[in-house]
Amino acid sequence: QPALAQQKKLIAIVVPSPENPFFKALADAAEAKAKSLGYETLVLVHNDDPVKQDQLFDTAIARKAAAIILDNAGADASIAAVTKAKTAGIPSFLVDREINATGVAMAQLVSNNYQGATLGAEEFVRLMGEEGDYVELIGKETDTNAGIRSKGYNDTLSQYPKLKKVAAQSANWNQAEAFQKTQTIIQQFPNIKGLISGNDTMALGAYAALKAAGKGNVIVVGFDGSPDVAESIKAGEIRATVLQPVVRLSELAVEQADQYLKTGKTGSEEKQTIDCVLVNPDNVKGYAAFSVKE
Amino acid sequence: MSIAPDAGPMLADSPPVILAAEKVTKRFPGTLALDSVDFVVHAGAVNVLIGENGAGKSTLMKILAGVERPTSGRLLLDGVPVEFRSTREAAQAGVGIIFQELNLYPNLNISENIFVSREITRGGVVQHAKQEKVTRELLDQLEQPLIPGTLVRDLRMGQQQIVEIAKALSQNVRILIMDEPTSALTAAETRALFRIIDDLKTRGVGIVYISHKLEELLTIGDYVTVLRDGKLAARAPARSVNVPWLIDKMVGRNVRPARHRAEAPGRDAAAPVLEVNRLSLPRQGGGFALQDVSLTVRPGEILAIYGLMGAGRTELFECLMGLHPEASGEVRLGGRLIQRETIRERIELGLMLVPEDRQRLGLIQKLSVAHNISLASLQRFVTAFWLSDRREMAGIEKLIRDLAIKTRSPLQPITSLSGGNQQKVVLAKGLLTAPRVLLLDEPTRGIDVGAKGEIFEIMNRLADQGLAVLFVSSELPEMFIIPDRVIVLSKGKVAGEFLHHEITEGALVAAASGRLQPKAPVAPPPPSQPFS
Amino acid sequence: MHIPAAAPVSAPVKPSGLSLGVLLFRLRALIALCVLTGIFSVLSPSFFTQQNLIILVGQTAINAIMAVGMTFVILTGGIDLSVGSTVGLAAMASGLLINRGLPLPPLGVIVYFNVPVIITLSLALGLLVGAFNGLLITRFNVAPFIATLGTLYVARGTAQLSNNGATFPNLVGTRELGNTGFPILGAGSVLGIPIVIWIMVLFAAVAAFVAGKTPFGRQVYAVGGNERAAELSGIYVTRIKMTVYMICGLCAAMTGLITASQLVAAHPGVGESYELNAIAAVVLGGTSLAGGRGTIWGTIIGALVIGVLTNGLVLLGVQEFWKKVITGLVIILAVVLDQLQERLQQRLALRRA
Amino acid sequence: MHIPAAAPVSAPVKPSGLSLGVLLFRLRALIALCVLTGIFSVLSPSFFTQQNLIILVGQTAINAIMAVGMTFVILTGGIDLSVGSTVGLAAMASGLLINRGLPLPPLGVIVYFNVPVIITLSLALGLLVGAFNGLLITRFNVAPFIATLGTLYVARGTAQLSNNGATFPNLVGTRELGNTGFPILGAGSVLGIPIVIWIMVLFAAVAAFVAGKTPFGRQVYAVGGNERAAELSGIYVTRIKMTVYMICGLCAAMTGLITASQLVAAHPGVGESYELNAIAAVVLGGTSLAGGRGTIWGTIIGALVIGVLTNGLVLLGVQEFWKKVITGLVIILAVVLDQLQERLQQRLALRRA
Ligand SMILES: Nc1ncnc2c1ncn2[C@@H]1O[C@H](COP(=O)(O)OP(=O)(O)OP(=O)(O)O)[C@@H](O)[C@H]1O
Ligand SMILES: Nc1ncnc2c1ncn2[C@@H]1O[C@H](COP(=O)(O)OP(=O)(O)OP(=O)(O)O)[C@@H](O)[C@H]1O
Ligand SMILES: [Mg+2]
Ligand SMILES: [Mg+2]
Repeated sequence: QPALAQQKKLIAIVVPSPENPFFKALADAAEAKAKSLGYETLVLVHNDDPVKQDQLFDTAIARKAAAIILDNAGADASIAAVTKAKTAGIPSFLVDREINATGVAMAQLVSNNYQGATLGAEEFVRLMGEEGDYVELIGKETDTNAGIRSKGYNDTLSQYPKLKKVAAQSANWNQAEAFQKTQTIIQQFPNIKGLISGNDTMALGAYAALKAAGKGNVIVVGFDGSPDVAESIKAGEIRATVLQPVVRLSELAVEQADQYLKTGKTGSEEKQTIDCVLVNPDNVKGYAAFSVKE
Repeated sequence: MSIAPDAGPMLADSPPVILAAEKVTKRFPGTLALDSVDFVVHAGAVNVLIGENGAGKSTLMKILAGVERPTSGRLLLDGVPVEFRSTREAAQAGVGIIFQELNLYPNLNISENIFVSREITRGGVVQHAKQEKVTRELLDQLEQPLIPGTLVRDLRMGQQQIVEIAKALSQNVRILIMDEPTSALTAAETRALFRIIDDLKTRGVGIVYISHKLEELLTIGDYVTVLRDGKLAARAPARSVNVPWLIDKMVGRNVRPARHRAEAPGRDAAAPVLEVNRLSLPRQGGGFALQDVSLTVRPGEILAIYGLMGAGRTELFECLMGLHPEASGEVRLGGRLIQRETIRERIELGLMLVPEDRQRLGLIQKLSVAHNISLASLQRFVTAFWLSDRREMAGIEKLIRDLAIKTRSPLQPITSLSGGNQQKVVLAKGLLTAPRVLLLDEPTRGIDVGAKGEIFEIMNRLADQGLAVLFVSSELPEMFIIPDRVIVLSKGKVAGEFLHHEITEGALVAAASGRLQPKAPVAPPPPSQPFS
Repeated sequence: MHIPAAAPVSAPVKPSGLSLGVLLFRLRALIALCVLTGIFSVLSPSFFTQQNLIILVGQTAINAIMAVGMTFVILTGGIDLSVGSTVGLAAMASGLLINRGLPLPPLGVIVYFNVPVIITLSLALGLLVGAFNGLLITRFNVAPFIATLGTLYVARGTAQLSNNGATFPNLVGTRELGNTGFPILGAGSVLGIPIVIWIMVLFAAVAAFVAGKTPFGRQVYAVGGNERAAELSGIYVTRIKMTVYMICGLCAAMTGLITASQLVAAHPGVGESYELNAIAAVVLGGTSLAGGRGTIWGTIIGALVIGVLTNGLVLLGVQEFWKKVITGLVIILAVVLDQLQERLQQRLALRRA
Repeated sequence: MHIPAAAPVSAPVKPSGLSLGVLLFRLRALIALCVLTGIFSVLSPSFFTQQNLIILVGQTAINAIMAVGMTFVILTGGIDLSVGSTVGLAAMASGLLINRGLPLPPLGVIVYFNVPVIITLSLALGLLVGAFNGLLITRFNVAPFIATLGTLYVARGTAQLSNNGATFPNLVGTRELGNTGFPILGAGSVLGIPIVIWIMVLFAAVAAFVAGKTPFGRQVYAVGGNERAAELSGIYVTRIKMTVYMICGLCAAMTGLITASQLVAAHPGVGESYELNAIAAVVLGGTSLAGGRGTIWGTIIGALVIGVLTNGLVLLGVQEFWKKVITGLVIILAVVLDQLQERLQQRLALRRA
């Protein structure tokens, strides 16, 4: 077995947490792709702890990985680790989240969170009929994407004077927390018409609370495009979510890694963004694990 | 069963043996606590067990009560071999025990302590009222007017020991082991206990009684067994023996009886080292624990504080150590006014307390013997900024020798020492601080005659070196020998003060019980006054 | 020497012993609770409304139920860090049983249970986890902290493996399988009061009775007060300890079921770091971590303090980071207030002297 | 009745007293450490390589340094849950001082310090947090668990507020401001050994000396063993407690600096839930949470066990969920092994007697 390991090249896949179906899909896709290209894989989890991530990089280096696919633990806090890998001669290919530096990573493939948020917001506006009170659930406030998405939402929604944001709270990407906070907020503002959430897990928690309070008709829009929400959309509960083509992203990353290892260049510039897709009752039938066929 | 050499006479017309230990041996890591000891418990009799500290008494009792298992040897219950794998099994066989080191729950109240694991219940519900009723009855028997609802934490030593006894009485046993039950009791309380013991005897209960108070033993004992260094030294009917015999058997060497030392000339001229003026201490929930207590002590003087339990003796000492900031009045040490000083500062000024409750206030159970002894004097062994093992050990080993503390090595965990030796360790800690005024609260509690003699010798020696020694004791006999002066406290007030030659039992008891009008404090004694 | 100082307040108060007034006064953190309630009522009009109070208590229940179990453990001088993971595990168990049923490979069949059975089985799982802790602590005398820390990881890992990290969604069950109705547990209400609250009341009442009125309860206090003495006076210490950890596991499982039912989904990560809240509630309630001292009602008050705080801060829309700071300060102040009140009492006691 | 049983093993062993061999043998969790190392060396060729061992020890250092401070606290019978947050706070402090300097509004100037001063200031901040804990625990006698739980929230919140949730990036400093060189702390190495490791060794050695050889150390054990008796022996219990919490804060701050330096960035979330690892290391190392018993070297071994485990499982690429399960089991087994070994020793001791 080790003997075999010597011949096969190793690709390390470093992701935040497989507990969130989004990251799981990301990791699985990357792993599958890498295997199909004849690599050995090593999936590592940093749980959004940059220190842990740094240590994982040490290990990846010790394991003489050929390349690292990374969904990082902080735009600034991850630079050192990536640089370390670079100096050790290991190229890093970033997916889903960027870092605030260029020239250290071979590639940074991210779904366009801002564009996605705008997309979601526009759908939200449509569903709301351009008016009414709504609540925003924000992701973990120390998290870059939480900020970008919130900005995307607000830049769009603020253009409609009749849309009134009565409350905005962080639920730290967490389902149970979203449930309790929504529970509290809706009795403070009993007649809200909509709720827009920074990701799908929060959206699910929020909708559970709304439904329990007999407000199942409140318009809820999420972000990520996770299977559970797709189901919910099919059932006519949550109205829409913004799908990040995460599967495509990580496959691309692995392909470029492979190309780089073979040819010495990725064939594309470092920063690459892929637009998000809206998932709603119209196209949800075509949904399959973080991708939709139109 | 095998019979020890001089056990002949006692088997003649003796009541039946309920429980017997045969060739029992107990090894602890590094110690042979019991060496094939034979011991029998006669029904309806008080079977006395004596021996020096560390002789193995408690260990033997723990084996009878199922706490420890013998390394070899066996137990016979009514002649049938038995094995107690736990106190539970022993209890089922009718063996009850009052441990030397109290085993109570400070967080529970008296009646809960007595009935824990044997609660009185109806339909699975604890009948607190009923339990408290029974408790009150038990306490009345013991002549202790305590409220069953009081937390044991708030009781003092003596009262806690009463609770232990009540606990043992509440379970009707065939064999009742009492390991130094009176160590914290006053004469009156002891008498009450003896009445109960007599009653138990008539009901055929076999009682095992351990104590270091030899006179007491002879008054209630029927059979005496003496242990020495874990071996059976002698057995005899109580009536056929006397104190010297006991001492000879348990110690082997002849112990010098405690003596009152010849007074040092000019001591009384010396300026008092400790002056207490109108010290008062309010007690929570009303009344005073101490009221206008005044006294003076001169260097080289031994002053005894006598009184009944609850008289406030412990509080007096606690106040001197600064444990009660709410106390009023003034204290002078060597002429210097003491008020805000911390305990450490008081210790450095030469004041040191050897507390009465060694388990709660005296010892650090998790530390070794050595580290317990040096705890209060660490600064003296510092070179640069670390401890010099060599010097520390030297100091410690000297005291272990001086006080003849029975321990395999100074690094032994303190918990592995016998009760009396633990007491000596606390004393050693006090002495190592080289105090000017030594406060000993019940220093001879649970200490064998030999050791008691040693401790009194030490007190004399220290006094001769110019130390002032104050000691609390509930033991009348001690009052006649050692102290130069006795101050009697009663209900927190000074109820009398006696010079060595004035001390009589009647006077002390009268004063302690508050029946005697306190005469104007006579201290300090006029220089002319000769001691006898 | 604050050890005796603490005694009068947090000693196991026997209701029979004193009037309800005194009892309440003696409960720790009560002042804090009143103060907080006052403040929030002033700051937010929607705080002191019947509707919000019900929601608040409902949210508290989740923590309170865990805390009740935790109280027993802490009373014996132990601690249980694994409750959070047990919550997750029980949630996943219910999810699995509803969505997938119980596959019995040998028989080649899959058994689907109705909701009551599913609840029972999940609770039993909680008992099992507790028994595992108890076994480690009693048989192998592993320190409770370490034993339950280990279980924390094991149970969480198992919860995640149970569906390979994924959530069991949409736990409504299906009529054909006769396992519908699970969401009622979390969403339903009786006499206008959510079932969740009834459950909390039930657990608290039973626990308080057991702790205060039964031999078992007394022995729990005894073990916490002086374990060695307990051994010697014939208490089955091992049995007592086993039992308290099992109770704790049961309560945690109950919480797991409630959260799963409320979210109508079983998320493997649910319950993470709940242990801290549970322990905090217990200690705020005046139970000593050294064991032997404390009351169930105190724990409930402690849980309410935390509940009021979380709910109130959300109502005021306080920013996340400030929330943390405030929460911390309140937790500390709650206890400090307490201490001061205690000292005051003593001062008075002396004054009366 | 394991209380006396444990005594001989983990009582503060005076190295002078016994041979190093015995000392090592007496350290808890050592067996577990050897076993683990053995297993991983077999399973993964890249485990027992010099390079990986250095990495491993380096990673352990972060936890070990915290654990050293924690040991003192636990020896007094206390606990400090706030270390994780202190790590974050210290990291942010260093980040702030390097990137933004210290603005002094009254003077209208911003002061930039050089790296040594920055490090000192950040460490001082750690001391401050410790002092805060100590104050709460001694002056207001708040239970350590609650006091430090409060601080956990307050410190974390402050860390996040310090840059409003954002990270201080790229902590390389600038030549003009003369505050370059911060990254060396985490990345540099002396004689081929990373500075981090040297720091750990330094902290451990000093701590072991203090604990075993100085009056302060002895008094720490005494306070943990029997607070009231210690007080009566003239020990300033309050002072001792203050000091241990300050030491603990200092160590946590050191960890914070190291992480910030390694990441060349200060992340406000860094250090979350580190407290559990630190405490686990201490307890694995054989220190009793009741206080009064334990050794620094034991703690280091404990930290190494955790370090080896984490590193090894990563090398093997064990799936995340299984990782949790295994970690839990190993933690438990480590202690169980220990208990068995202990009993064996006693059996032998009796044999020898
Ligand atoms: N757990 C233990 N471990 C090691 N040695 C022990 C242990 N318990 C007792 N010993 C030793 O056994 C011997 C007998 O102890 P024991 O307590 O029976 O003496 P004792 O006769 O009760 O003395 P005392 O009159 O002071 O109570 C002592 O030397 C003591 O050090
Ligand atoms: N009558 C009483 N009511 C309430 N508490 C009491 C009473 N008597 C004693 N105590 C408490 O018991 C403890 C010790 O009591 P005290 O010091 O008066 O006894 P003592 O005279 O020292 O007798 P001994 O030292 O033999 O126990 C103190 O804390 C005191 O408050
Ligand atoms: Mg004894
Ligand atoms: Mg006294």
